[in-house]
Order: sequence, then structure tokens, then C-alpha cells
Amino acid sequence: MGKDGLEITLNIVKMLVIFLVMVQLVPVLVWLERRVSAFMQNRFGPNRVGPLGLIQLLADAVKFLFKEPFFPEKGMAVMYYGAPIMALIPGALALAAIPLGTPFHLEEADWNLFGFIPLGHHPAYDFILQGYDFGVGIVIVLGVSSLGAYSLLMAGWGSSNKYSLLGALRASAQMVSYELALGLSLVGILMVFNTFSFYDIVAQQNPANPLTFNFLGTVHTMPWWIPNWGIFYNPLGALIFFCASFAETNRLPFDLPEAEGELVAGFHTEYGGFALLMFYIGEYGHMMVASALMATFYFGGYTIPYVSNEAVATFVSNTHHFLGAFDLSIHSNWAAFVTSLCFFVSMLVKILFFLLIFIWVRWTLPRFRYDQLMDLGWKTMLPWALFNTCLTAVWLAISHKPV
Amino acid sequence: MLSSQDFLFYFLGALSLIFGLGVVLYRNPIYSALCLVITMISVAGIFATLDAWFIAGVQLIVYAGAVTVLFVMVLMLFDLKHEMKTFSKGVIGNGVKLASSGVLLGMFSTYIWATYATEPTFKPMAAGATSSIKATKDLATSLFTSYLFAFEVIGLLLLVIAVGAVTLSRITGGTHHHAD
Amino acid sequence: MNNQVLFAILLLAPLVGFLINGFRWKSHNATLAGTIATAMVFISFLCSLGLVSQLFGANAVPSVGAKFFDWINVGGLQVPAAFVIDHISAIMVLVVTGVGTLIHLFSVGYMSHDERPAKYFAYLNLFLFNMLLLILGENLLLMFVGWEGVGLCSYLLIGFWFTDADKAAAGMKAFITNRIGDAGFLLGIFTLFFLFGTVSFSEIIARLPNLAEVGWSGPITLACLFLFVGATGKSAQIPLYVWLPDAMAGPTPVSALIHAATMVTAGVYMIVRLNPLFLLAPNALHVVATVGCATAFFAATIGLTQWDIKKILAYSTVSQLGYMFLACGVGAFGAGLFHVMTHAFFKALMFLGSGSVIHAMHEEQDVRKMGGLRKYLPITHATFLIGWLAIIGIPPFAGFFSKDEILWQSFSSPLGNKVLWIFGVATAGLTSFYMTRLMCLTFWGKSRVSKDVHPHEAPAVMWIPLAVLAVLSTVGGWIGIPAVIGGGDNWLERWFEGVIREPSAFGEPIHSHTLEWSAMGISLSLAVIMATLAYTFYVSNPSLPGRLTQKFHGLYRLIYNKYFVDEFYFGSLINPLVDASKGLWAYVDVNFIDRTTYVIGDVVRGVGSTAKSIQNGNMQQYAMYIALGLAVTMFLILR
Amino acid sequence: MPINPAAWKVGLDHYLYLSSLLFVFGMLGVLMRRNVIVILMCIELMLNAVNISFIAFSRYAENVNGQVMVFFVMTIAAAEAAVGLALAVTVFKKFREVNIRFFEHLKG
Repeated sequence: MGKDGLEITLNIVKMLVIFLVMVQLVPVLVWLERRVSAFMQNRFGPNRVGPLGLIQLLADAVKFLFKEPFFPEKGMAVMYYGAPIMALIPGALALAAIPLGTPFHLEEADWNLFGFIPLGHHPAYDFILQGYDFGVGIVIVLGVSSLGAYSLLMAGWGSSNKYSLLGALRASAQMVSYELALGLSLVGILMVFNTFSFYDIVAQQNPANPLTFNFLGTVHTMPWWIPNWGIFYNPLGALIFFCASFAETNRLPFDLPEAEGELVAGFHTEYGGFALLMFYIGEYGHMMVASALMATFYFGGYTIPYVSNEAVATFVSNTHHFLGAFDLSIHSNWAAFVTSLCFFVSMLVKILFFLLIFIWVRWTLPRFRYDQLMDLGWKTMLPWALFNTCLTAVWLAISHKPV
Repeated sequence: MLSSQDFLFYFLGALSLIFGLGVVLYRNPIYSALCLVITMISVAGIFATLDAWFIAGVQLIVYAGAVTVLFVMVLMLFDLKHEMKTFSKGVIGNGVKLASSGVLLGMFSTYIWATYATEPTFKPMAAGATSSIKATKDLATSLFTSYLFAFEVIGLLLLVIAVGAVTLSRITGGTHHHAD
Repeated sequence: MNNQVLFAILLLAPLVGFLINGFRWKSHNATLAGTIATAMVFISFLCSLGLVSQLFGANAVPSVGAKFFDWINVGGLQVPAAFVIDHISAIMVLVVTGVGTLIHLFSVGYMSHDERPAKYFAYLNLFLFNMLLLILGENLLLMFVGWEGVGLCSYLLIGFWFTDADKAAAGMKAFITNRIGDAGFLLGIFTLFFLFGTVSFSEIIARLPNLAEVGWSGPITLACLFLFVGATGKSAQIPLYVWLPDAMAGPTPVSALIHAATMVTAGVYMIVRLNPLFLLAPNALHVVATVGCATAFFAATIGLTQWDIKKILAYSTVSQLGYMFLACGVGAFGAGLFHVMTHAFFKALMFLGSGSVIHAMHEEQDVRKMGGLRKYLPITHATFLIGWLAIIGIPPFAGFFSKDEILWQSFSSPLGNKVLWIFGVATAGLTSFYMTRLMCLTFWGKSRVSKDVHPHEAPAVMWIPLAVLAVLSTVGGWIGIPAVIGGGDNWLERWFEGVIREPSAFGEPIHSHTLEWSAMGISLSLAVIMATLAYTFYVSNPSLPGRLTQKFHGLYRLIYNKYFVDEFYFGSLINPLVDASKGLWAYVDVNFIDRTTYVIGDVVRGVGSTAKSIQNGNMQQYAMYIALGLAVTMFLILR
Repeated sequence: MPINPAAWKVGLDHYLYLSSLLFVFGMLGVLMRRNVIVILMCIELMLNAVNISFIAFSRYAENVNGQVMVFFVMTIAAAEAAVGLALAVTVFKKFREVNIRFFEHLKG
């Protein structure tokens, strides 16, 4: 959890921040979804409440808060109330593990909050834009995301409703089987990058050096305009990963569990009010994690495409004078802070881009039947993922990529 | 004062013990299954405190994520209506069982106390992130060099188990048997 | 042809005969089976002639031998399957094969109506093979094999008509009594092997110490006593003679061959073979002599009162065997063997004669229903007459020379004494009385034959052997004419010189001729007197014996019932044994042994059922046991 | 209460005590419970206890064999759970109730 008091507190604060980011982002996404779906259906979507309907988010939140919490008569209280909480945990933990920006270094100084509250003297500290740096990040992320199935099961069982139980079982079966495909598809790219830690992966996708393939000794460098991203090393893995992530989050093409006529809302039929909202948060959390992973592995993470990391750092320091006017007490770390901010913005843009695709796909593709769903999962995704792993292994062996 | 590592160990240890006992004592199997989940997660945490991050991750994926889900799903499928007695009958039997486990526990602890009375402390691991990657690399290399045969056999075993489980579950007869 | 081949043919011919007849045992063709059997025995007779001839003539060889293979070669015990004919066994082999051939010829006629002739001839040939083994064997073990074989064949032949219960019982009785004797013989072989480390005759004799033993407990005396027990069993002496009279249940030629000529003399032959050994144990010889003399006298008395023709001859055989043992007992081994030969001739003659009488009288054996058969069976009568004259010891015939030699030796030999001679002479008198009685009751006197029986003379194949035997009975004696009569020395003695030793170690025999002549005169006159007495008893006035028996009623009944020896044996040995075992069975077996087995069974079942309760399928209980076991082991290890 | 920091410093024995306690809990569960599924869960518990001690020793002895062993134990445990549950399902299908006693019918 950290070597000393400062680090522990900082870690806790970061966890809270990330959790809040996840929670706050959800209304935006809901709004975005309603707008985009409306746009795609050639209608307007919420635009009455505030400019472009942005206040609609607040209205929804208030509505959910004041809904009457209702508990099914023979339901199991622990399960019923535990399920929504369980839905939030995996999303938050997974997001904490993904680096959202470059770490920046704080010199040794005595800090004071907002310039006047003394926080005491503290040694140099590398502030990483990440919840906590697990060494083997991806394994932890996969592990945590597999816990998602429990919230469904608890919800299904707790609401003691036969149909919600059926929905829950189907959903968890789907999650478990697609988790397999998810994990295996990543193996390919991990072999290429030869590491589990997110920082190394992103570092290897540094736009400074162009995309290079060496094939039996001869090195082919791609034209400058193709960024040095992971997707070009392992396109098939990216495709499988993206599709599997749809299934993981029960997003549309795979949202069968709550789609049947009699299953209505699947495992969260008996929930209303804020509990239902928590399930949405959980779902969107998973989506964010999936898109964050997508970005980190295949689209260069927080790097800005055509601009190398050092270029950004120099640019910021040049503009430093111009911004000098706001002489904040920690100005000495100012440059590092701003550069990591830039990277954070690029990461955010990428994540939003993928979320857009999630939403976009939701309103285009029809739903799978359950057996098609399962067949796809076991009989196509899994074999292809294995094939991809073997392919990359062979390709790596041939291309003698320096290990 | 306690280092974070120690605190984490005591917290997770207590967690796993309490919910471990919960697994055994809860009358309703569903609750004991959920206790098992929490125990698994806390054990994964304990692995983390022992700087075995990859194994912690695998534990989360395999145990917490798959095996216990299987348990919970099967229990839900059974949907036991009537609640049966949780513990097996026979006072003497139970007495002997308790006694033997007590003696066993006593033996374990005295043995541990006897051999490790000198407070063996762990040598500090290398700095956080990088070392866990190296540990994972070592694990992978040893798994695929010295224990390659075992790895292959385990693969084969899993195949056999899969086939076995399928055939077992396909056994017709019993309540749902419909002459087809 | 060298000796090896001759010996092989000699021995194997009867065996081949046995195998041929054995495999065709169901056939009813008596003549075919008979001719095969007789031919085989005749072949072995010719071979023995060929071999014995090598002992005569210019380049006479003391003994002729042949070794076939190493039968037993274990540590100290080397027993080669080797056979030897020396001066002693020459005589025996000639007698056995010669008389054997004649008897085989006779039984062709005698067994012609039997329904299993092939089986009979097979047994007979097997008997001959075993007898040859016994005689020619170079060591005690081979002799023992023959000894057992012969016992077996006598059992088979006595009980030949085993469908009849008491004939089978007689066979069994013969076999068991023989076995008792064989046990003694075996112990004798063991002691000899223990003493001399070898079982071969020549080696034993070579390794004998040259000083005679004194007292009873010496090893050699012990060995000799054991061997003598074997001899009594086989040659029917006092304690173990009971089987011979009952052995008459077998067919008559069998009695002739086995119970007159060959098998019963095996005991005497064995002692004569080991005479140097016996000479080293004077006390043993005394035992032999006394038992021999007692058996002779005892059997002769029983012979007086018997009515069955074959029983009379059986008891006469027992008494004559007594004579032979008496001869050996006093150290006159040569005389003993000489009497064996002569007895073989006339006893076989008489048995075959009685056979043809029985054959003629259609299986009638009781002399009270015979009489005056002279007219009907002239040849049988003539030959029987010669046999009778030989047995009571009338000079020109064989019996006189051999019996007289024995009597003289018992008188004159250093080992002999007066009492033995007196009993000997008395037995000779008794013998002539009951033999003449037999002659009167069967051939002379009034015919008591029942109306429906028409005795007819025996066919040629039966009376030829009778004639040959008659000639042999007369001529046989002349080879052993004592020096005092025939001038020159006794041919037979010179023949046995190399092999049979004189009891000179115990003092000088009496050499006075006058005593010899007087002893001869006494025995001859006694024989003639007793013969005339018997003639008057049974022919001139037949009622005399009836009145005599009334007067000495008690004595008569005692003798008639054979001194109740059988009953005594049953009473003292057999029945208590049987009752004891019944008692043991009833009490010990049922109560203790069965009871304990049942108890053990119940205990095991009890333990089993308690143990069963552990495996009741309750898996948690199994887990509990595992846990318990783990706890206990941990406790024990880490305590 | 005086916290004696040395005593509270986590060493190898702490992990071993923890794992033996968990193991005994699992064992008690296996011995006492009647429901087959719960028994299987308790077996999983015991296996986890063993895993803890494996990792503790591997960390203490600074070599990676312990982790390899845990890797294998996990696969075996998964396999065992699968077969166990399949059996439980078949038993349930026949007897409408999952109770360790029903395995008695399998005894010879």
C-alpha cells in the first residue's frame, strides 16, 4: 500500500479520486448515449434541460435518488443489497490499475495546501497518474474483472425471482466464458511487448521511434504517418479483445441476459432507484476499463500520436514562461504536472473514443441468440485467440525481435 | 509501528479466517459459498503481501473468478427447497472429529513454534514493481524448463477432466430423464 | 552275447510279459495270455542258464555281474542298478525261473475257465520280475525293491478274486503282515548303512570286523535281529506266519509259486546272502534257530488237524521254512539253501497236484469229501506219491538228503544243541504223519466223493509240469549227498565254499561218522513208523481218529483252532487299537478338535462383522479415520 | 496493551499458523458438513491453506518452486471441483437432494 504514511494517504486519495471519476463519468456517458442514439435515429435526444440537455444528467441523478427503494418480499437482504455494491468494486479496482498519464517528479519541499495550509516537509516523490502500480497490472485487472460475475449472481438470487435468477445465471455464464477469450487475446500482445507492466507497454509504443517490423533480419520501417501503436503488431488480438470486452460488459450485441421477453431487465428487474443506478455505474465502469485497456494495449496509451513524449515535455517547458503568471507555490514541478496533464487528456480522449464506439455499436448490431452467443464465445473467439497466440509466437520467432 | 505490509497481513489473515469459519458454519450453502469468495480474495491479498503478484492475479482469475462462480452457480441451480441438517449425525463421531482436528492443530502449531521460534523474518524484496515482473519471468522459465513435463501432464489432465465432467453430467436417468 | 544283454533280457522278459498282458487285461483268451507269459519266463530261464553256465567249466568265474545305471548317487550313498549271479544266487535264479516256468505252464490249464486270465498272468509275470530283482540285486536296496514288489504281487494274486470279501481280506492281511516284516527289514538296512556306509553285499562283507560280537546290544546283532524280523514277515515265521494259511485263498498255482517255492524262501535267501554278517552275531543266530525250530514244530502240530488240502500244505510249508531257519540258525547256511531248493521242488509238485485235484473235483478243497482218487487221477496220484516220499524224507528222494543234513548239522554244529535236534526229529515225525494222513484221505481209502462230482484226469498241459517236478524231486537231492554216504565230499558244499563261511570261530563240529549214521537211522525209522501209524488211522480203520479226538477233546479243539493265534492277535492288538481310535474319535475329535475349529470360526466371523461396520459407505466416517490417523501419527512423531 | 513491534513483525511462522488454522477449518468442514457442495468448498479451503504455506516458503527460501507448485495445485483444484460438482449434479438428479449420505449407495 506504500512505504510510508504519505504514500499510503496519497494512494487512498487517488483511489477515491478514481472512484469518483468513474462515478461522475457515468452520467456524462448516459447523456452521451442518449444523444448519440438519438442522432443515429435521426432525432434530437434530450435538449430541453439546459444547453444541449446537459442538465438532464442532474435531473436523472435526482430522479434515481428519490425513487422509492423497494425490497422483494422473500428476497435475501444480504444478497439483495450486497449485489449493487459488488457491482462497483471491480470497475473501480481495475481502473486504478491502469496508468492514465506519465508520472511526474515532485522535488523535496515542504508542501502547503493551496499555498497556506502547511502539510509538512516531504522528500522527493514520484507521483504516478495511477491508482497503485501493481507490478503485473494486467493479471490483476483480469482477476478483478472476473469478480463482476458475483454481483449478477447475488442480484439474481437475492431478488428471489425465478426469471432474474435465470438472467443472472445466463449473464454470469456468458461473462465467465468470454473472460477466457479476453485473457487469451491479450496473450498475443503481451508476447510482443514481453512484459506485464503497463508503463513498459506504453513506453514501447513511444511515438518517437516509428513503427518498425524486422522480418528475418531485414528491418522495414513504416511511413511516418502510421503511429507506433500496438494494434499494428497484433491486429487480430485487438479485434478479439474488443469483441470479448463487449461480452464482458453485457453490452448490446451480447446483452441477451436481460433481453428476453419474460426476463425483462434480467438480474436487476427487482431493483429501482439508486441500486439500479449503481448497476449502471458498474456496467459503465467495466466499459471504461475495457476501453482503457484497449487504448493502453493497442492505441499507445497516454502517448500523443505523432508527438514524442520528450517533445511534449519541451513544449510545455517553453510555454512555461507564458503561464508563469499564475505563480503557484509548487511552480518548480509545474512543467512535469502540465506534461502529465497533457498525456492524461490524450488518454481520456482515447477512452472516450472507444466508449463512443461502445455506444455506437449498441444501436447498430442486433442481439445474439443465447446459443449463438455461447457458440461464438467457445467455438470462434477462443480458437481464434489461441490461433492468434500461436501466430504471434511464430512471427516473433521469425522476426527475431530483440527480446 | 506496523508496516503496511504487516497490517495488510493481519487484516487479510483475520478476514480469511473469519470467512473461512463462515464457510463451515453457515447453514445456507449459498452464504457459505459467498464466504468462500471473500476468503479466496483475501488469500489472493495474502499472496500479494508475500510479493507473489502473478500468483495472486492467477488466484483471483482461477479461484475467485471461475471455481467459486461454478460453486455458486451450481448451488443456485439446485435451489434447495427444504433446509436439511447441516451437520452429520452421531455425537461420538463428531466428538472424535473435533478431537482429532484439535490435536492436529495443536501438533501443527507446536511444530511450527518449535522450528521457527527464532522469528524468521523475510529478506526485503527488491523495489515494488520491477521485482514482481522478474519473479513472474522466473516462474515462467522454471515452469517451462524444469517442470515442462508436469505442465504438459496437467494440460492433459484438464482435458480428461473436461471430458469426464461432460460425460458425467450427460448421464441420463434421474428426475429429469425424459425418454428421447 | 555279453552279460549286460543277457541280464537285460533275463530281467526285462517278465516285465515285457507283464506289460503285454497288462494292456490286454480284459481279454478272455487264457491260452494266448498264458503262452505269452510262459514264453517270457522260459526266455529268462534260458538266459539264467546261459549266465550260470559261465560259473562252471574251465574258466569258471566266481560271479557274473552287470551294471546298468547309477540309480541313487546322493552324498555318501552310491546305489548302482547292478545285478550279480554268484554261487548262491545261481541256484536261486535257476529254481525260481525253472519252477516258475512249470507253474506258468500249469496255470495255463488251471486258469482256462477264469474270466480275467490276462490280468492273472500279468500279475504272475510282474511277480517273477520282482523276484528276480530280489535275487539278483547286487545291494540291499534293490533286494528291498524286489522284496516290496513281491509283497505287492502276492497281495494282488491272493486277492485275485477280490469280488469275494474274505479273499480280499486275506490279501489285505497278507500285505499288512508283510509290511510289518518289511519295516524290520528296512530298519536292518538303515543300521547296516549306518554301520558300513554302504548297502552293497560285497562291500558290507568286505568291511566286516573279524571279531564276533558278544552279548545282545552290539550293533551287528541289532542289525541281524532287524533283518530276521523282515525275514519272519516274508517267510512266515512264528510271530508273522498268520498270513500264509489265509493266503491259500488265491488260485492254487499262485500258492505253489509264491507260497511254496519262491517268495517265502526270500527270507532264508537274504540270511544266506549275509551269512558272514550273521556269523558275527551268535546270539542273533540262536534266536533264528530257536524261532525256526519252534515254528517248525508248532506248524506241524496244527497241520495234523486241518481238513482243507491247501491249508495242510500251507502249514507244512511253514514248518519246512522253520527247518530252513533252523539250519541257518545253527550256521549250516548251505544246508538251509539246499533245503530251499529241494522244498521248492516237492512242495510246488504237491501244490500243483492239489491244484489238479481241486480242478478235477470242481473247486472242492475239503479232504473229507475226497478219497479213493487213485483210480480217477492216476498221474496226479503217482506224482503226488513221489512228492509225499520226498517230503517225509525217504532216502533216494530229495527231501531225505536236505532234511537229514539239517538235522545232522543241528546236532553236530558248534552253534547247534541237542534240544534243537530232538524237536527237529519230532517235527520230521509229525510231518510224515500228517502228509501220510493227507495221502490216505485224498487218494487211498474209500471214496467219499459226492455223487454229482465226476473227477477226471488233468489235461496234458497240467500233468507235464507235475511229471517234470516229480523227476526233479527225486534227482534234486543227489547234488547234496553228504560225504558219509556218497564217498567223496559233498558237491554242494564245495560249490558254496567261496561264498558261505563255516561257523569255525565257535568251535569244531562233531566229526564222528557213526553218530551221523545213527542220527540218519533214527530220523528215517521215526518217519516210517509215523507213516504206517497214519495209514492205520485213516485207511485200515477210519473210526480210530474220531475216538482219539473224543478222548483228548480239549487238546484237539485247541490245535484245530490253530491255538487261537488269530483270535489272540485280534483280541490283543487289532481290536483294542480299533476301539481306542473309535474312542479317541468320539471323545477327543468331536469334543476338542471340532469344537475348537467351530470356536475359531465363530471368533473370526465375530471380528469380521465388527470390522464390517467400519466400511458402511459413509465417506465422512472414512475422512474421520484419516484425520484421526493423521493426528495420532503427528502426535507420535512430534511428541 | 504494549505492542511489542518485534513480536508483531510478520515472519514465516505467522503465515504457517494462518495456513494451519485455515487447513483445520477446512478439515472440520469436510468432516462435519452433510452437503456435498459445501464439502467440496471446504476442500478448496484446505487447498488454499496449503497454497499459502507454499508461497510463504517460496518467499522465505527465495526460489520460485513454491509458486510453480501452487500453479499446479490450482489446476488440480479446479479439475477436482469440476468433477466433484458433476458428481453432485448426478446425485442431485437422482435423489432431489445433495447429501453425503447418498454416496453410501455406491458402497459395494
